[in-house]
Amino acid sequence: MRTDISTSTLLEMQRRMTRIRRFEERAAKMVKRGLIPGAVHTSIGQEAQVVGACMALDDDDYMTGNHRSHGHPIGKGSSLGPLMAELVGKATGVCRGKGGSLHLADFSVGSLGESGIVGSSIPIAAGSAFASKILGRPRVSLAFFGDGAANQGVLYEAMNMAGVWKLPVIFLCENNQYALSTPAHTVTSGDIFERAAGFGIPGVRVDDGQDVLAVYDAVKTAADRARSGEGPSLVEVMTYRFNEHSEGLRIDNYRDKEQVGEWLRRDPLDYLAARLRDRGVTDEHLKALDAEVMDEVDRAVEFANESPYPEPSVAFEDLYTDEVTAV
Amino acid sequence: MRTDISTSTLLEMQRRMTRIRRFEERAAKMVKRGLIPGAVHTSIGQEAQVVGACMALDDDDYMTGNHRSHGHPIGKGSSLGPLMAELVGKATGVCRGKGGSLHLADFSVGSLGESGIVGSSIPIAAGSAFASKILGRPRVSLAFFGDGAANQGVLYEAMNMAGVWKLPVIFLCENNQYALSTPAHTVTSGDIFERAAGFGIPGVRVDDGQDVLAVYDAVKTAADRARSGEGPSLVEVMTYRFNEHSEGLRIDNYRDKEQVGEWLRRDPLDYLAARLRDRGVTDEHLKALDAEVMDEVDRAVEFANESPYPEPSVAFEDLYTDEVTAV
Amino acid sequence: MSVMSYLGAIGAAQREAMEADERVVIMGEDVEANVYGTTGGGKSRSSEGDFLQLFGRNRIRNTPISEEGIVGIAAGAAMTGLRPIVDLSYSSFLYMAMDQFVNQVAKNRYMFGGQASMPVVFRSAMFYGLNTGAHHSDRPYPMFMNVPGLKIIAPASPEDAKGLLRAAIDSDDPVLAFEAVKLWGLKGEVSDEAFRIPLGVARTARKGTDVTLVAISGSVPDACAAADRLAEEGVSVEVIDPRTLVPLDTTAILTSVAKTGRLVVVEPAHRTCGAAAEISALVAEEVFDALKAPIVRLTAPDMQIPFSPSLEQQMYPTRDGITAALRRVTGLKPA
Amino acid sequence: MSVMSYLGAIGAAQREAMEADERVVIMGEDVEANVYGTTGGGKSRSSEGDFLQLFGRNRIRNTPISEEGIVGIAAGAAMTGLRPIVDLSYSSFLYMAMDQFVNQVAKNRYMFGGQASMPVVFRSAMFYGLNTGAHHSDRPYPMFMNVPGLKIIAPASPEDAKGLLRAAIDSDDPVLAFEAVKLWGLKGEVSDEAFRIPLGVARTARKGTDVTLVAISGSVPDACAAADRLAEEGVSVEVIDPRTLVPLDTTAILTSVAKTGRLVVVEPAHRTCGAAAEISALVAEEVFDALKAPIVRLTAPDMQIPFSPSLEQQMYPTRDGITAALRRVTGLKPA
Ligand SMILES: Cc1ncc(C[n+]2csc(CCOP(=O)(O)OP(=O)(O)O)c2C)c(N)n1
Ligand SMILES: Cc1ncc(C[n+]2csc(CCOP(=O)(O)OP(=O)(O)O)c2C)c(N)n1
Ligand SMILES: [Mg+2]
Ligand SMILES: [Mg+2]
Repeated sequence: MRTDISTSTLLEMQRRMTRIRRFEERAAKMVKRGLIPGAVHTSIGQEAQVVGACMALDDDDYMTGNHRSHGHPIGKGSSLGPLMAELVGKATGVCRGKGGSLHLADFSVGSLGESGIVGSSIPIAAGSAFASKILGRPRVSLAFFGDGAANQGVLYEAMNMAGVWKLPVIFLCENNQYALSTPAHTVTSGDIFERAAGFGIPGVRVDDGQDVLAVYDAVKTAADRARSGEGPSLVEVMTYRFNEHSEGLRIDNYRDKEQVGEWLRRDPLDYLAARLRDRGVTDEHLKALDAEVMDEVDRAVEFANESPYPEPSVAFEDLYTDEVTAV
Repeated sequence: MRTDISTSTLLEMQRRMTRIRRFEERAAKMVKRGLIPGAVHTSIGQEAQVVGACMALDDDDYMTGNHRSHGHPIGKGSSLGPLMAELVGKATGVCRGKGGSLHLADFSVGSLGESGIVGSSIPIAAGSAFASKILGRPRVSLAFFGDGAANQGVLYEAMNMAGVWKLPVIFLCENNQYALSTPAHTVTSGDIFERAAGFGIPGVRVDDGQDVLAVYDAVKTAADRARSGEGPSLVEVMTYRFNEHSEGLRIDNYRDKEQVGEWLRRDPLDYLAARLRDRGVTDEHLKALDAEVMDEVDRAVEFANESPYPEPSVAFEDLYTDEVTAV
Repeated sequence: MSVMSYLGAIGAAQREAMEADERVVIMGEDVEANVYGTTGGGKSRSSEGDFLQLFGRNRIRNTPISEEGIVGIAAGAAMTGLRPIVDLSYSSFLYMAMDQFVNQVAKNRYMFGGQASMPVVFRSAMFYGLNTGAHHSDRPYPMFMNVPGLKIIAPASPEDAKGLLRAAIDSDDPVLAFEAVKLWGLKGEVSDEAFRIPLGVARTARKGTDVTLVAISGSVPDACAAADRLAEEGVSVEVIDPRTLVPLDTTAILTSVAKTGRLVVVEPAHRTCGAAAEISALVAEEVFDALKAPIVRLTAPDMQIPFSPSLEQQMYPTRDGITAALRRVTGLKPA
Repeated sequence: MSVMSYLGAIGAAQREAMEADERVVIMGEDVEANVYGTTGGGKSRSSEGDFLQLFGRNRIRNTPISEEGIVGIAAGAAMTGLRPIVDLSYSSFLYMAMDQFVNQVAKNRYMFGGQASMPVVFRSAMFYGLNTGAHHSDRPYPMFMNVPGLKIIAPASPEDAKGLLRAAIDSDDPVLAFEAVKLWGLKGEVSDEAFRIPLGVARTARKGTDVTLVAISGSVPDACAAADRLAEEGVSVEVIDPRTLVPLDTTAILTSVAKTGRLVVVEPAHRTCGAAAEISALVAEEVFDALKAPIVRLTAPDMQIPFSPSLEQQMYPTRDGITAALRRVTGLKPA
């Protein structure tokens, strides 16, 4: 355990992981009750991987993500209200109700957008890093993507350009071992993190991705490297999603029960709670933290519920900056 | 020098390299005289790389290529007449005059088509290998592509699928160190052949790509591996093009004169000629071989010249098998 | 005859084709687990009719998420002996493979002077109207209509889904199949025989004399409903479902408009350069003299698709909109 | 005023924009060496006006051959402070980056509720008619017209090339610029000032009263020549060059057809779902009552492009073809 991380930072990590967990548990319930339309993919079980990465970034660093989308902006510090309002399609949503769960973006915390198209947002992160480099901005960018996305060619195009131009970008592969129903090892030749070497950039794997500090360390190393001008890194994190691919989707037999049970026992929130207790943080303290977050989620849901739906005309805004569009 | 290769095989290699050289020298002249329309990219200087690879394949093995297109089918055994007729756009061309230099294809020798789009034909080769595997056909497939194409994402998608499905395909990178005016090292992070490892497949580099036997050995190893069901390989061959990117294109200063001069002295035809002499082949024999090829090229040009242009209606054939197209 | 859902009809066509010809293989993301319901009996692998059990992993092949690679590999395989059916799931993912579609799949046979043929089918589904947001709601078939060398089917009934898909699989040319997800649940009578519906032949869904209503894919049920409504008002609407977009049955459309003198075209794609534009232009050129009224296009506006239900519902042509347009061109007062 | 080639005008616009705004950068394959002639004075790096010497490698950036990655990186950079001009050389290579164009470039601003803007220009050239074969002859602008969120320019004169490109670079929205290579050598008077031509405003190349001839990109010179020929025969042809395809100046087109009552549209793209189809449909819907004759489209056929000169020459609309169509719709006897 790294001793140079303050207890208050650890508590902030626990808080962010809890915010993701409680937000998504609530969202999952709302899907079941028909209150959230469209598809919802939760990061429950993967909070350490998300928060470890986000905490290793500065507040104004950039980030792009994917369909498993809520964790990323929450981990980066987004307010929950506009996120929840977005999920239910309200005018106060972070994207005015036009994005929905799969397309959250919160530029106020450097979140340049999640993507429903697997792999498609990876070069966007690299592009923001390119702009930072050219404009002399000390920002780092990070692209979150899954083990499935790791087989999209555009990742390698982006890794190559980032490598040769020494862009301050981190490619973060959230290896939860499945792409929908497909076990990663059945469609992936070789190890993902080892693909970095061929593109001249460091690649590491965090084998225990349920340990937020392990993820934090790996990403911090990559971020320091990027910020000091040495270029990109690939960080692969081994983790597991606790829920189905998306809420309500039922596919049998692709993950065996034992495996699921084993992973459910490796809860990232419990991991960090244990460490916090080692540092003398009391159970009451941890409970209070959880209660505060629960309260925050309640208020976010209230905010979402009380917000109006967007006016129909909003559908015809934002396509262009000058609103030239007819019809 | 491998002693298990017969002198007659070496002579066949020399013949094929000479066929490429003489065919393309003539084509280059015809471009200058306005007799061949469109762009023409020669493999002059790269004959060892092409022929070494083709000779390591069986006659009915498959192959795809790129804009630097004549060497591949010639190396695989195509007749020169229909190729030359294609270059000038005649009805007797191997593609009925509809392909031209960039899109030669000669299914009779396993040539599934060259591609004007950089990188685009790589998965086609992998697909033919997939068909061979499913149909239980003992054929191997080979994709030729350049150092420039090595930065197209689709290569890595194809390498991954070939790796995980153990497809009998060879990815052959013709690293002539430039993509048009762009030095490979300025746009390529890491070494190309080392990218294979991350995709779980063997990658080798042939450092002396002017030596046809070195290329032959590397590709033979890959072909044996593929044919025995062990899957794909990546072979990178270091070579150099003696002419400009395409005939008639003038761009100054991107290759320095000394470098060009050095490589011009490393002529693959001279290399193999020296070895043949070591084996007792006489200068007369070699001269006769060259004269025969020159004669073959003359006859190919004659065939092309004497052939008619396609009827205009031919433009409206071959789009679909059932010719449904109107207009 | 059996009653079958549209989705079931697709599964049935695939199964028939797989049984009839060993060269037919299915490849795509998550096809083994039958996630979308066209490669198995039920949702469970243990249910009867699971394709993986029936045909094995050589012929039912899960792919990585590598659309460009998959399409290219299918194309290469089609050129050399297989007859792949590629399940690309959402139509929104086709863009990933655009180079392969245009530069290899559509061009190879032509460029190579007929040396290659390309017997491959690419299935994808249009999930519009389901609050899936801009990344999962595309209806991109018009851009593929602009690519010579591809054939395109867009069936709108279970019977057509089965018959056209079988014909597509038989075709030695590449065929893109676009399915509107809102049709997946539609039930209808389907012949139990292994029938085919030839590509390029439209279906006249309603006979009529006053106005021609051409409807595409998911718009067909709304078009028929609107026609029924107008019938009650004494207006006779001829509803034509082209079913195949390339080749398009121009004769059926032109003959109908020559008779009715009026044309409304309805489709779920974006307006500019859509299929409706093509059909309108065709008519304005070929049977201009018969035209008695402006040609009306009902399409999605030139706008991306918003997520919120309160926004998305207005983005596609509706039954009411079609009815109003039919009234307008036939000179009826708005109801 | 100076006399400038079309290609020179593009170079001049790029140079002006680079000098005016540090955030403007040029990226693409072989842009450092000025292979295509828009990033330098002459073909030699030592000639005056070489962009690499003027602006340095940070702003003139050779890329690897990775179209999808390049477009995505440019998009990400545009969302976060740069204003990239991406040189994609041939229009045939755009397909490689289709996912980025449609799913990121066109959708991001909309999906994110206006949080992002996307000031980026993608230039590409249509090399048709030059015996470059099917892989290098595409004219794919119609498929991009079907993608809401992109703006599209297709200038047909040196003056328009300069003014529209400056406006495109100024635009906070993504703009695709399509250049017909056969126009590159065209010379014309171009103002020396840093002028802009607003997007969405058509140019009336010839005034006329008998028939409207809308011509796109490389078809404009042929259209003007045909109009001149008809003028000698006493027919007054109004030639409209939309210049911008999205947004399209519908007012200019509709007003003209309302006046002339006749429409011919000519463009080099494939027929089905092309820009000509869109313009025809627009007119058939909006000014139907003014129409006196069928609307005629002159386009490339729905066929890929063959290599042989003896085959390719017949694939695009010609001056004679335009003349004949104009005669036909105006009721003149064929000459
Ligand atoms: C280009 C593309 N192909 C396919 C899909 C359908 N799809 C959505 S999520 C998913 C699995 C993604 O797996 P992974 O990248 O590992 O992320 P995870 O869901 O495991 O977090 C698939 C196939 C898509 N959205 N985009
Ligand atoms: C997708 C695509 N992008 C760009 C081009 C233009 N182009 C043609 S050849 C070439 C260079 C290719 O370099 P390399 O792959 O190394 O092959 P080489 O010419 O050196 O043999 C380029 C950029 C193209 N034809 N296709
Ligand atoms: Mg995963
Ligand atoms: Mg090269």
